[in-house]
Amino acid sequence: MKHEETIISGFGGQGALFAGQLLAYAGIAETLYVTWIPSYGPEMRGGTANCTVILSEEEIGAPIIQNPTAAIVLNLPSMEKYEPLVKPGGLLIVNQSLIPVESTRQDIRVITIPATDIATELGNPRMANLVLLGAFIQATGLISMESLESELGKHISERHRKWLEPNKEALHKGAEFA
Amino acid sequence: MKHEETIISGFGGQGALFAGQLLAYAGIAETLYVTWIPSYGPEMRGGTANCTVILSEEEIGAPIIQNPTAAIVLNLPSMEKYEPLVKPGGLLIVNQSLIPVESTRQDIRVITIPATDIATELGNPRMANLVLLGAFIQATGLISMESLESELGKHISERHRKWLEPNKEALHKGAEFA
Amino acid sequence: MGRGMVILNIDRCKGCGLCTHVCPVNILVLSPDTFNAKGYHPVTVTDMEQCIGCASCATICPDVVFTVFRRKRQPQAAAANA
Amino acid sequence: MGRGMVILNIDRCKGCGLCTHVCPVNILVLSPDTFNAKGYHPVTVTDMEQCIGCASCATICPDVVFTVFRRKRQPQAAAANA
Amino acid sequence: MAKELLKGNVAFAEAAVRYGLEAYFGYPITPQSEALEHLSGRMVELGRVFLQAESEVAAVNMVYGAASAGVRVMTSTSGPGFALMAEGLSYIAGSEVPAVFVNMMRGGPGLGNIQPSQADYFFMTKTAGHGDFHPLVLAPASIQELIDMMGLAFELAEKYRTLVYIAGDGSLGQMMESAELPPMQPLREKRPDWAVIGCEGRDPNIITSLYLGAKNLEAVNIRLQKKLAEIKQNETRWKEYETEDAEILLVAYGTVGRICTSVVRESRKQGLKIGLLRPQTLWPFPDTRIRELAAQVKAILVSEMSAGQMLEDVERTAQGQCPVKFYGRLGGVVPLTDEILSETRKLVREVA
Amino acid sequence: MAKELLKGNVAFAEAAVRYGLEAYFGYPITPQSEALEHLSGRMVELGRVFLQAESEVAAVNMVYGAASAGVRVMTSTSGPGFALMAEGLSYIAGSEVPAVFVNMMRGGPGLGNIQPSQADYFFMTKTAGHGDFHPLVLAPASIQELIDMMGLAFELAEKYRTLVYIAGDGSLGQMMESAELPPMQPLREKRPDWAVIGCEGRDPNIITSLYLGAKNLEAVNIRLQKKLAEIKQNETRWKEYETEDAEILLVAYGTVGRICTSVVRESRKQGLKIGLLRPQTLWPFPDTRIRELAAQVKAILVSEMSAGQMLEDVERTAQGQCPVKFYGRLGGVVPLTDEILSETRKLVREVA
Amino acid sequence: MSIEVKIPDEMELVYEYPDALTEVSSHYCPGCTHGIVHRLVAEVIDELGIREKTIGVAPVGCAVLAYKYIKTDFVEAAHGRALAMATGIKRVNPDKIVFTYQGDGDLAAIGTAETVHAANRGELLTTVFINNAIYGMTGGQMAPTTLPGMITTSSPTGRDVITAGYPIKMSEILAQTTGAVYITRESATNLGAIRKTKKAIKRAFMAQIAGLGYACVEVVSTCCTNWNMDPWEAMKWAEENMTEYFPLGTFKMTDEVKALQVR
Amino acid sequence: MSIEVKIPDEMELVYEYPDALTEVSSHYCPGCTHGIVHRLVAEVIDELGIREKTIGVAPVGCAVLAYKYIKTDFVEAAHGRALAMATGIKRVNPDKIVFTYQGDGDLAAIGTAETVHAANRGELLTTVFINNAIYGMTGGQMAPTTLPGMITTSSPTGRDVITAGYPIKMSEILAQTTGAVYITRESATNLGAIRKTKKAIKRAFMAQIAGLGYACVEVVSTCCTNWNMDPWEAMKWAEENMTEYFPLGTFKMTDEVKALQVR
Ligand SMILES: Cc1ncc(C[n+]2csc(CCOP(=O)(O)OP(=O)(O)O)c2C)c(N)n1
Ligand SMILES: Cc1ncc(C[n+]2csc(CCOP(=O)(O)OP(=O)(O)O)c2C)c(N)n1
Ligand code: SF4
Ligand code: SF4
Ligand code: SF4
Ligand code: SF4
Ligand code: SF4
Ligand code: SF4
Ligand SMILES: [Mg+2]
Ligand SMILES: [Mg+2]
Repeated sequence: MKHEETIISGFGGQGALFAGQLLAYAGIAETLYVTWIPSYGPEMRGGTANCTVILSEEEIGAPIIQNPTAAIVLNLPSMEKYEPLVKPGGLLIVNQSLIPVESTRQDIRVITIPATDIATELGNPRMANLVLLGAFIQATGLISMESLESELGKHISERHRKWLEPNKEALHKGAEFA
Repeated sequence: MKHEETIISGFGGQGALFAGQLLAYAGIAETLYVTWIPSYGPEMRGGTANCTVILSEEEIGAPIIQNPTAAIVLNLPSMEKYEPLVKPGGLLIVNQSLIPVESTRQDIRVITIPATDIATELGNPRMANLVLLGAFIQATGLISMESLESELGKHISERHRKWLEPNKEALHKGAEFA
Repeated sequence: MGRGMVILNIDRCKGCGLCTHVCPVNILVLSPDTFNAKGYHPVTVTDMEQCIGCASCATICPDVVFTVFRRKRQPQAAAANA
Repeated sequence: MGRGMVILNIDRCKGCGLCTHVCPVNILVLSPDTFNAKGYHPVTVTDMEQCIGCASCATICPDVVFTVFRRKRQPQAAAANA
Repeated sequence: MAKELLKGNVAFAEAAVRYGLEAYFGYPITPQSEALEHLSGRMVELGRVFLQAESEVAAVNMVYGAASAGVRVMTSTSGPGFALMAEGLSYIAGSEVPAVFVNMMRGGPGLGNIQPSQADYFFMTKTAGHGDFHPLVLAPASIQELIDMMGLAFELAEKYRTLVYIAGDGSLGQMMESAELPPMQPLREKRPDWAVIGCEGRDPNIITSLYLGAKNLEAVNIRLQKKLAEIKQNETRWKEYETEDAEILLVAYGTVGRICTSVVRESRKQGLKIGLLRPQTLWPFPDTRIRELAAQVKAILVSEMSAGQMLEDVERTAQGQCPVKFYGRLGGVVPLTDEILSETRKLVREVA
Repeated sequence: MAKELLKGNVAFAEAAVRYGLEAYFGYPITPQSEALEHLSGRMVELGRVFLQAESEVAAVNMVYGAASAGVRVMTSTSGPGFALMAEGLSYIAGSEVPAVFVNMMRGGPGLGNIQPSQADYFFMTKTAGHGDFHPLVLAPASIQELIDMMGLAFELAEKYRTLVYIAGDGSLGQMMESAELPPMQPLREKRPDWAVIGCEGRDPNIITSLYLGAKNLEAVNIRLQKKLAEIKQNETRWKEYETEDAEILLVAYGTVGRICTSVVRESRKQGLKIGLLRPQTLWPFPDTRIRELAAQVKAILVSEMSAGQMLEDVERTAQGQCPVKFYGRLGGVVPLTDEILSETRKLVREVA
Repeated sequence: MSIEVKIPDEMELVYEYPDALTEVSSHYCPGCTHGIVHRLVAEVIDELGIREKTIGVAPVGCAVLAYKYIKTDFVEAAHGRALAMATGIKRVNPDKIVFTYQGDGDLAAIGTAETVHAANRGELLTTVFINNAIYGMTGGQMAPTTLPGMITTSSPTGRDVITAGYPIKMSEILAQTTGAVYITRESATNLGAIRKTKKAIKRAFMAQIAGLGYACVEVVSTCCTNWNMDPWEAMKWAEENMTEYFPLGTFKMTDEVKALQVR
Repeated sequence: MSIEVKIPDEMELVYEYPDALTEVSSHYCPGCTHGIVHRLVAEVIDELGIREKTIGVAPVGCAVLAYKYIKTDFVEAAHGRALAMATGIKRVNPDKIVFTYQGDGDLAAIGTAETVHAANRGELLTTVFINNAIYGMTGGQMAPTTLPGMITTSSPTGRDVITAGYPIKMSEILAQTTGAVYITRESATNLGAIRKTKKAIKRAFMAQIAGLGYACVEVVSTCCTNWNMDPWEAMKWAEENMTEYFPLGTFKMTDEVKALQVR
């Protein structure tokens, strides 16, 4: 049974929330049950933003979890917070460009990607979120790249539509690391 | 044991509430427990005013009662309402001047006084309340005439002080009927 | 029959006396001895003949006691007004 | 040493840029490459010598980043002012 | 002091003055306006603070301000006005400043009427507006008790830095009774350490109910709950009448409570073993004692001027040990001794 | 309609639109403002009434006005705003006009914070402000249920001419979930007979909550209580999960209720006989069913994001048949599956 | 109401009981100006022929039972919230006429925010505002409009403006709101003033009908009972004292309102 | 704050960090005028030497945490009730200086009644009123002062005055209250305006200290975040658009206030 509880976390502006939503949209497209819940409120002003996304073949109980089955960390504070929390056997995807430390966990799979660097190369460091997301779906097989691309097309804002193709490329680049 | 539950009732302006307060003050002077509770609110605008006064040697429970041990009625509607409610063995004091009917109760003591006429003779029809109150204390022996007179002296308003002596006379005139 | 007349809905009257102060011909007084159904000394008209139908009483009466009539104007006067 | 000088409490700066618009001698810029502890590109002084100590920067800065000094007036000028 | 004939509303207002009330903010509403009227004269006369606010919303927030400044402060109102205070009450609860509120309950819901009622029981005991909190609720049954509880209210409010309510009703406010007022007490000389009175010689004091971050606010709430537990431990109060051998227990508070003393007296005359427990604190509720008595008696009869609110607390504490019945009057009707008595007799027959 | 990814606040707002909402009056407050924002666009687009009021006090009274005119109307808010509505809610209750209120609860008391909470349970279920009344309170646990309950809320409000509340919390408002919106429904064509819309061709209609004289108001209250009894009879709703053979019963609603479905799932995996009853109506409360289950199970664990409010209702209904324990988080903290699970295990050991 | 009197043919009716008033005798004290203003409102409703499409909003105050007397659809609002409730009603009944009838405690104390904002939004509503300088219904406490020095049950030594604050001038304040189109202060203390008040109320209703904006007619009134005066004495007192602090006059009238033909 | 820089002898200090400000860095967005006005309040408190006898009242709004920044005793009021709370504080601390710091939603929407009545009573209080035409804290909804046509999260197609009502002019309204002695509208959108604002705030505090009455300084401000503008752009926009609808100037100043010597 497919069931993945993922936390995506980074600085505000790094697109953690959007990556989570995209994952959620794609989950729905593949008829999974989906929940997405952000941290909200004053802590957001503090600078970090994170969301929890659950995709499952069965109805979802708790939408807030302590120990994710996967975590995508975009910056150092997120790494420090979530690396220890990933469930044994789980997955950790690390934005190497901004995270100068390495995971010491032996009981989980760790994928390290210079995502911000790759994104910068593709034209915009803000696409690091998608690089990491690409790796995530490749590694988990939770949903297909096609769903993700198609939802990206639907939900990208007008302002950012020019970035659609580079965004897709970011997904693919990331997938190569998984 | 002294315990008397009295309802005093009349038109607004006939002084039912004041008579009740005076009784209550005198009760306290004689170290009885005392409660005085008026009808209040919109029904007062309707024209009738009544109060329930309880004087007792023991602590008073319910301050509101259905069946008084005594009723002093100043006008016809009050007569109609309270005559049937007086407890068997109780006392009913009727302002004959304004109440053209007679009580049919055999199981209570009824004192009928042309109180408004007497008061008018004494100079002010508004003293009917005291005429009736005089009869009441005489009939019940609940408190002494002295206490009543002395409290009257204390609680009569400045505006009405000139009526103090006639008021006292009203009490005595009433007492003669009991 | 004077220039005007009023009909009183006596039972509405609360005896406030306002009308008695504004009647220009002073024909409204509170009746000192009678009570109406509400228990007030109601207004009464002392001399209806003098009423000019000015409706001052009706204008100030808070309890809408008055209905007021006035002698019709002469037709020519009405025409002149038109 | 110019007519004025400022001291910056860099870590308070949020890089809003307001001061850069009001400095009459245009010596304030946001540093494009560096981040302060809060993660902002903080203000920096390009040429302190030109500072006239006008305190415009301090007047507009919402985060009280500036302390401002100005060359003391000549005593005689002060006297003239008194 | 000797006994005087005192009207409820005047009695509690004057008692407050004598117990050292330093500031009153209020808005007129029947059936408690005589309290505000009394204080409008007395407080000014004594050089203390009286202000008629523009609304109950303003009044509660003025009370909040004065309480933050550490003075003995109160307001009084009735149902609709009390409802308007809900937000302010929650702020006061959250910032732990002491303040006293008198609610002379009247018939509801809505504008209802101005007759006596106990229908704000839930509203007063279960919560101080939004959020987790229980005010301490005192329920006087006589004017003497109303007077005495006024002093107790200030004492407890300040001891625990908490909200204290006095739950009266229209009849308690409007009736007169023989009672004794306390002697005039001196005002406190010093404001408490936490009060906002200017920070001369110390760090600034801050009064707030804002705690960003769930963990921070949870910590505050845990502290509040501890305080409430302590209050429950120490301050639960009630009176019992003829409960030793009672087979039927009446539970009633305030005006209905005193009416039930008559019921007990009457029924004992008739040889019925009826007892009464009259809660004097509605929160904390005398849980433990009622649970004990529920094990002893054959049935409990709760009577209220409401559709049955305290009833739920009795049901909860009786724990099914005996049947719990209810007799209530609504919308401003005060139950008579005879009504409750006949309900009691019915119950006696049922459980016989 | 297919499933969409919907944010709670947007979902209930759009659902309301599709269920025929004719007017919305509200005031921004986190964590529900997205609902107001969504409606500010949608209602205007559809030519319906949207107005941002000057306060929650104004908003509730605008709702009261529009409800009196017989349209489908609602507002939404959170704790402090809800508290300010207390008086208006009582008027609406007393005059029996239908209206729907959504409260996305946040941490309190006072300003507290904006994190998810269930601490307004008492405030919402026990009373609509002052006076005797219980609003009908729906408690959705998912965004789909939130959507569906929006329609139910209007239906029940109009059927019984009563106040209906939806008790959500910040996380339900802020989360997104896959859910299906209803198709757009046509607006009602006719206003109800009792509505104030001008008295053409009939005697004037009057909407009031004022009833002078205790007996009159008592009669009204008796009618209200009958209506509430009928609602209790017909509209009590809950969901059960694995209760047939349960030895420990969890009772939780809303967000905590859905978390407890995970607890049940986990504990069943571990071979523990745990069941869950999730009330979908908080008032009326599923008394009877809980009483039955209390006879069956060895213990009950109530979990809330509060200091234990629904707990009292469970205690009351369990009637001492089994121990009732509590696990709660306060001030905006959402309990995790594991926490509740470990509490449950503890209880399993205790009653073994 | 049936009166059995033969009216001579040469007589014409100049004043009769308004259609829009029920026959219920009011609960107001003898001589209370509420009665006068109720009558004016009813007359205006009759003259404009809008009784069947008008909805009244009663306040909490002595006029709480206005719905018993004025024969239109009516609601009874919470204390001070009449204009919020009226806003709700009007917004969903844009083709109906909605008016509030409020006292000074209701409109100018507890209801200040609702009043100012309804006016400022320019709600299409008409307000009749009875300023009797007192809380009549609750037994004569100080109102926001109580005059300096005036004795009330909550200012027993006379309103001391230093501690109790100053009487509030609502018309002056409302005139500063953008959405108000007609703000006037009239009085009910003499015949001429009463006639003017009626005209103002009519204009205020017409402004609503014409869709121009918010209109409020403040009526300087009396409360003989709580002022402890005979009704006539109260009127004289009001004229001499109230209108000094509360000058009569129109504080705001847009050109469109001015252009309305009010007979 | 310790800065280790050697200052040449010939230099004198012309601006330094105010004593009355704590060293906590604010939560305000970069370029938010709240920061500027906080600083002005602190400077005024320092210059008047009243820090230890001043009590601040924070609103609910972006300035909710004002107590973290201004180093006086402070309370955090319920939304809109700052002036009621301040009244309670001042009445029992008549010898202390009490001020409120409020946003436009707080002061001019939900708090309208408390604002108008505190002013009208003439409470000895000082208000600093940040008019940024938006609900900043809650995410940019329409405020009572949002300009016509302005897009906000609750007026997505621009404020339509016909349905949403008109922006409210609080200073004009407060100027009509009897108890107010100084009502002025300043701005924080350019250097000169900021300096004038400081002077106005100082005068407003001095009016309180002198026991003259209520004073309110409205400050036309920006909310770059919710206006979706760069801070400087926001200032220019405010200057061009806000001050047209909200003209700067003093709406009420009694002679006593005018006579105060404000340096
Ligand atoms: C919330 C609330 N507070 C207080 C009251 C009590 N109350 C009823 S009417 C009134 C004042 C009435 O004065 P006003 O509005 O001037 O009307 P008037 O009676 O003078 O015509 C008050 C304070 C109430 N019913 N509701
Ligand atoms: C009773 C209540 N209603 C609503 C809110 C939500 N709320 C918090 S701040 C705010 C508005 C803030 O706007 P403003 O006063 O203009 O201050 P700004 O943030 O723009 O400085 C609102 C509506 C609340 N906390 N309490
Ligand atoms: S109509 Fe005129 S003259 Fe006739 S009674 Fe009335 S006031 Fe007097
Ligand atoms: S004005 Fe009307 S109520 Fe008053 S006395 Fe004249 S008729 Fe009677
Ligand atoms: S003091 Fe004047 S010249 Fe110097 S940096 Fe600041 S603004 Fe520029
Ligand atoms: S104004 Fe202040 S915060 Fe903004 S850039 Fe300049 S120094 Fe930094
Ligand atoms: S109390 Fe005053 S306002 Fe009320 S009805 Fe009597 S006179 Fe009129
Ligand atoms: S949201 Fe607006 S008002 Fe609030 S801190 Fe940011 S810029 Fe300032
Ligand atoms: Mg009045
Ligand atoms: Mg703002």
